[in-house]
Amino acid sequence: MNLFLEFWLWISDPAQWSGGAGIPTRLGQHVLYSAQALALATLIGVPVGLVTGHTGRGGFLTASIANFARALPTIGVLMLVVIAVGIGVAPVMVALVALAVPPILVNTYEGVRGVDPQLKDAAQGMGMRGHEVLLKLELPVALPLILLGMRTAAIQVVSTATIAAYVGIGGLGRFIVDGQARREFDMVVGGSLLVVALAVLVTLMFYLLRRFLVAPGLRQAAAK
Amino acid sequence: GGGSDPFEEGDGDTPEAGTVVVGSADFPESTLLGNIYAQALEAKDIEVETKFGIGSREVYYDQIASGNLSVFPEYNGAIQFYLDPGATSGDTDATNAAVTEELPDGLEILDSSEAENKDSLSVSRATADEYELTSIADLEPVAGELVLGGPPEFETRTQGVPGLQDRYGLEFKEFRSLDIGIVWQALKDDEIQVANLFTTDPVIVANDFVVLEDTENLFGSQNVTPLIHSASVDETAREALNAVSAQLTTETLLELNQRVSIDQEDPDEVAAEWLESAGLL
Amino acid sequence: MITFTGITKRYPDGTIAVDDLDIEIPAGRTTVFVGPSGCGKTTSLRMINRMVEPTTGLITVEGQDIRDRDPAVLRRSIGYVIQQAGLFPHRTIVDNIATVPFLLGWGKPRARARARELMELVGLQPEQAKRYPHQLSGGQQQRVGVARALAADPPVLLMDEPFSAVDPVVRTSLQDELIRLQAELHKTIVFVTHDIDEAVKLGDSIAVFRPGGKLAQLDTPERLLANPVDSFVEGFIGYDRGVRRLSFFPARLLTPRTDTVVGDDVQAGRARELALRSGEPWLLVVDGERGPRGWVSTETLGAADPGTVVGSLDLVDYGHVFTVETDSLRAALDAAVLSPAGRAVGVDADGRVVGVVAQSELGSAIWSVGAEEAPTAEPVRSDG
Amino acid sequence: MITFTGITKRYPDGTIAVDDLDIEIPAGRTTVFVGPSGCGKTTSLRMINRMVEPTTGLITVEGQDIRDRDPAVLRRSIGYVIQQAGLFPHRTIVDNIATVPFLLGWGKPRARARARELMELVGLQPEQAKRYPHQLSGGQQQRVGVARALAADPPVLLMDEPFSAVDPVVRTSLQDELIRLQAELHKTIVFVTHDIDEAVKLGDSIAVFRPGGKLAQLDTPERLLANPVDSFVEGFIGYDRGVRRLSFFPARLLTPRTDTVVGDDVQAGRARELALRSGEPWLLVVDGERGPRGWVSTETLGAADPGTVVGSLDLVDYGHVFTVETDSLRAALDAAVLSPAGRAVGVDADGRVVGVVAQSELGSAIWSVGAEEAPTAEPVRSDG
Amino acid sequence: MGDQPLIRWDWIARNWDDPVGTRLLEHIQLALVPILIGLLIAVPLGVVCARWRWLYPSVFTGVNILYAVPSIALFFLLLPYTGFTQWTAIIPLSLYTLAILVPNVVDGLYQVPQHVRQAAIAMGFSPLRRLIQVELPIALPVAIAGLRVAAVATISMVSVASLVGLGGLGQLILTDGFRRQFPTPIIVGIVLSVLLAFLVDGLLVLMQRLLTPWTRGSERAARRTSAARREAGAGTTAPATDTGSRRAEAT
Ligand SMILES: Nc1ncnc2c1ncn2[C@@H]1O[C@H](COP(=O)(O)OP(=O)(O)OP(=O)(O)O)[C@@H](O)[C@H]1O
Ligand SMILES: Nc1ncnc2c1ncn2[C@@H]1O[C@H](COP(=O)(O)OP(=O)(O)OP(=O)(O)O)[C@@H](O)[C@H]1O
Ligand SMILES: [Mg+2]
Ligand SMILES: [Mg+2]
Repeated sequence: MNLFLEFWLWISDPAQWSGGAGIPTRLGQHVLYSAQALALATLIGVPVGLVTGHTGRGGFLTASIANFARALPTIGVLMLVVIAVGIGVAPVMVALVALAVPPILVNTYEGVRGVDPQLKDAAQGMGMRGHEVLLKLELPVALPLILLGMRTAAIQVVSTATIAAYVGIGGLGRFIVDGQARREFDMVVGGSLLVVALAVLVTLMFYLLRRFLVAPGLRQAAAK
Repeated sequence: GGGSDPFEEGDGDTPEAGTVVVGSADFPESTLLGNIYAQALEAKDIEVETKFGIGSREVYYDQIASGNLSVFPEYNGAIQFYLDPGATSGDTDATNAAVTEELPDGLEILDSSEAENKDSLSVSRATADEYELTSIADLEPVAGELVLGGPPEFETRTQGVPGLQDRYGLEFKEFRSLDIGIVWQALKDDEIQVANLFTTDPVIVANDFVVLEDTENLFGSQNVTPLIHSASVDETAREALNAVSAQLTTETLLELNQRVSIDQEDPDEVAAEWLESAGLL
Repeated sequence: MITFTGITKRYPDGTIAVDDLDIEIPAGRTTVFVGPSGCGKTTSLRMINRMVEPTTGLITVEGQDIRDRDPAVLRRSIGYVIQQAGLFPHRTIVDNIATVPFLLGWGKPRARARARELMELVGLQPEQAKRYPHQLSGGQQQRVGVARALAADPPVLLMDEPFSAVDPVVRTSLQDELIRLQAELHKTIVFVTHDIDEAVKLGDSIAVFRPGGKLAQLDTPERLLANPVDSFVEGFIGYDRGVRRLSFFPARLLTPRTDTVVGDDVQAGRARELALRSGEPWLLVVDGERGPRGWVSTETLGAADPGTVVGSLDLVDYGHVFTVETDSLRAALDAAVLSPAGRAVGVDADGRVVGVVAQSELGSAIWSVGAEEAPTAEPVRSDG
Repeated sequence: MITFTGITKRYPDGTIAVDDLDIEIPAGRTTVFVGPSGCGKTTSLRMINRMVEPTTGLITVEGQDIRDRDPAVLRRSIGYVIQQAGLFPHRTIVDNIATVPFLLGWGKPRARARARELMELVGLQPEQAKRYPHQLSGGQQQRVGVARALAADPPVLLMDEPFSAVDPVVRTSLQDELIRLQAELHKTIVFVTHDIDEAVKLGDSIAVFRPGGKLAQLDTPERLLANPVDSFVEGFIGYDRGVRRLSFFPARLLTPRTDTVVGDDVQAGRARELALRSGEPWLLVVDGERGPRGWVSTETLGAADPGTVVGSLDLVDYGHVFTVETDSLRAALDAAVLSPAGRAVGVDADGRVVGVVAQSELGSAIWSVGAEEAPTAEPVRSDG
Repeated sequence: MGDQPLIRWDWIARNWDDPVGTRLLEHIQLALVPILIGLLIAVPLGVVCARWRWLYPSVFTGVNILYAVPSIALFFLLLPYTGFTQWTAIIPLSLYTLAILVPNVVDGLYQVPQHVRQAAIAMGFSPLRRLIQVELPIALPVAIAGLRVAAVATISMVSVASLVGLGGLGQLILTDGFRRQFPTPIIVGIVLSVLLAFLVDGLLVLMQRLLTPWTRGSERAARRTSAARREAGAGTTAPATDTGSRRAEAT
């Protein structure tokens, strides 16, 4: 396919590398929206998942909320919020956070729930209090799964943030939407491949996060 | 609806004989016109199928050319520039002649209506007052401070940003691509100061926007005109469509748009009522 | 000392796990809870560190009602070891062991130094300190579990089937290690198992539970084997309890005969004389270092040329021996049963023959303990 | 009969799991492979049904080289039972058991009828037929595993530590069940375990493997206990082998004395006379049905009024008894060790006293077997 | 626009058949066909990956990169080739389901206990028979769990297809609602899409009940198994799926 040739011609055009419509600006916007959405979703999903997983209560509710959020059509949410509050970053955030919360929430919940009861027993038996069990045992042991959920969310967000272009926001989606409207397919291809590249980068970043945050004992045990 | 069989082949394959497929683009006026055409044809006992809401001209033009769509509400100037981006705009007849010239075999346009829905540059009342704007040319000294907004294609097509530069010497501070559904809102929120809006868009009246006069006739004629796949549309159908064009005026279009977009009446009912009142049912 | 007074535990689903239990668990000794599955051993154990709260009744540790103590603080003063060790997979061995010191706010260097000390105590290599639990074998993991429980030097240790997941060989070595540790540390240990052999081996006293969470018998292992209170306990202990009980009696009780032991340089004629005088049909032939060489029967001696030395005669293999000073009557009996001559050879720590235990002597020693109390509560270790 | 000739297995990573093995496994009998972990037991077993292919050497089943047979077909004629039972979680119990019949194309009704038959044979309830594996206990799952292996009535049964995952009580009952089944079915069973007790209990012959995949000894259990070929085997068998070996000798070998048994209505004076005549210090007092009541010593008799009946004297508890016809010498020894009088009470199947085995008599019987071959290869079952 | 009510019931009443009903039918078609196609590709692909494990990392990376391509872009890029047909939506959506389905099929197969596999071999199952009669049935709960996530995700993603004008409830949201600043059709679109997702999810749960009777009544036991954990949408041990449902690479 000449997809890559088109992409190469497009991306190597110096005009793409400057100005408000250039790649750096839009990439920056894309990363910014995605990071904000992921941070928000993490702030919602991780604490709720930790608490429900730790207490074992609210599991059904958690699953239902996650299921509901997952079933929401993203463009519907986006457009509804645009009508409600006007164009801007807010509708994009609402839509992306709704998209990102389910994997983070469910993985955190399941990660904490999945901690071997024997371990919790041992921790309590040694005199750890509830919050100590949560922070010193359950969180570190659940961390690989939490990171996995965050990575999933991040990739979905990066790929879906393109629809922000539909409501007049920047980001890499502009290349796709504008390119389509103007029949400039190199632009569509370019934008898409930049998104894919960003997703690969996100994967790498989470691989590194895993290396630095997850205790070696857990990583090696998992590799076995 | 557009519920075609998912296993149906797309290209070169015309729908079953006798059925006229009416399409429309994905903005309300187009859907309204699509409804009007469809109902007018149905009134003549013609088998009609509808495929409304198709995203862009690029998509539907190919579909008409291949015969998957038979009738489409179009604007003569728009077709002209689509077919020949470098064309110079003229009056209705000149435009239609040029279009007929350029259209490939198998495609033709029928009679144009008087109703026109042109591109425009519009500004808010406040901006107009602030810079004392009445025509596009007035923008020249201040364009560098203003953000222009419109659908993505406006940035690159002749009747868009390049044309504004050539004919009026306008250099805006920035162009913002916006979905056509929210250009007006961006203008209202002052996200942009100059907007590419359609002249029949009811939001102009509703928000007291000021349409700047196109003194250089950049946007040309934009008469509502049915674009058809010749082989799929027989004489009866052509007559029915021409009858619609004969009665359709800009005022009618404005009023009907108002009902659909502002009062949120259903396009098919609005279409039916108008056809009835025009004696076309 | 830990006391249970009228302790009953009824779980929310109505199960009565423990039923009106009264027990005194002496300080500094090992008390083992045994019983069939589901009889409430774990429940009883976990009530001591308030992992389970009793429905009714009073538990005291060192005279203090445990309900008056903050559970978390109480637990930090009680070591707890469970079956799969329950090691934290995300912490190194040394940090696993230092868990409670960390909780107590000891400061890292001191807590880790203590942890390394304990690694040595339980027989782990210092280079394993930085490993993670999954890098150790099951047996090593259990050692870490024990070390972790001991880290803050708690006076009380609760152990819930700690060795039941490892294979028999490793299990034996862990048991031996625990016996060694306890001889040094004198903790108040409560140990749960459903293996009566383990209970007998480790316990200073054994509490046998019956299904329904009632105490059937609480006694020293020796008395439990000698006098099970009823057929449930007897059945639970299993057959063989007679012979097993012999483990509690040292072979020292025996007086090995020396008059039936001859050097291998003695002449057959002379040996025959000795045999006749002793009235025994077999003589044990030993070498110059008094190491056993084999049995010679009076018949062989009779048939041989009186002038040959016994060492050159056809000797019957002496089977295996018992060490008089350290073995139990059980080992002596075993040695005798295996000996073709029907006599057991007793040796000293260096393998030199101390003497031979004749049939009648072994017999009376065994029968006499039938009625007796065991002189020691701990089984005599047998290396036979 | 299954034969291994010069069998060696080297895994791709270079591990030599089995090293030049020659074994003959007799048809219709149970052969047990024992040995420490990793010594190649499983590998050897799995070569029989071609789950592992030997690197060199020849294996025949019923005289036929197994390489000449289609593996899938061969396997359908060899039952296979493993530790986790390997039941199909998605099939009901009856369909699990009918697996091989289904594969053989028996048709559902016939295969299921056979499966139900087998459920009964291995002691499962008919109403469990429609259950799924997870609804059964571990022990029941093992029974299903055995039934499944037997379904197509294969002449050969391979069992790889089938009972090692269940608790000791269930395990005993599964072993007993297997002994019962084998007495009925006479399969060629190859059984892997690392528990020497299990091997002794189940095996007609035992193959002891040493690390490195070599055969150390192949013998009957009795001979293995009596004559381990070297210190490795001796160490593996463990201590106590002398006493354990007594399991192979029936208590019938003993001649219980009857002259020291008195009815409880006999007067003390008369009893004292009897005791003196027998030369024994203890008499056993029995009731009208010849049920044992307790021991009375010559001292007690001497101190008592000669006119009182012995039944009213202070009797010493008789401890536990052994059944002369069915128990082993081991049980008799155990009974004697536990008896305060140092004498064992022998009873018949109905619990009536047959006689008393005195010290000297028990002693000589035990010592005499030390040299002897066991009369039976199967241990005498003990219910003591 | 302005101060109209959020939901105009009269609009719903009048438009129930068309466009609402029509769009819903299109939506169902646009969602179900890709799910079915995805399943038809994922099962054999998963079986192959489970059998030749060295293939899996590259297949896994491949399906995940596809998943990262923005859906609108893929729709646009396909237009020149597939034209204005439902294939334009079906092909990308089918590809997306692979990212969820393949890992679940592979995990399900990985999860077949080694001893069960060994037992099957020992009883004389041929490889194909073992796959069909033993391994696939045991993998079913995990595979269905993946199918549930894939179905819900696909149903919600179909709406994007309307941005290209391919129909479905998204068209209701975009053309009837958004372009006219009219919330009612948007809300109707969202609600119907969510309801459809729940309905399909419910049907799949029901299907699992019927197809895997052995998992019934073992709720507690099943909780331990990753199958059930995944059913809740999350991963388990090392290479775990997650809601979305990507997994940790083996790397
Ligand atoms: N949390 C609980 N809720 C209800 N019943 C329980 C609970 N924990 C234990 N039980 C029941 O209480 C009884 C005693 O349980 P416990 O765990 O103390 O037995 P155990 O003697 O330790 O058995 P095992 O040898 O199998 O470990 C059992 O019948 C058990 O099923
Ligand atoms: N597939 C394999 N590849 C490489 N080495 C193997 C393989 N299977 C077994 N081994 C090695 O071969 C040796 C014998 O293994 P085997 O499983 O036969 O031992 P075993 O006697 O059954 O041990 P256990 O009692 O632990 O079951 C071991 O060292 C083992 O690690
Ligand atoms: Mg317990
Ligand atoms: Mg093995």
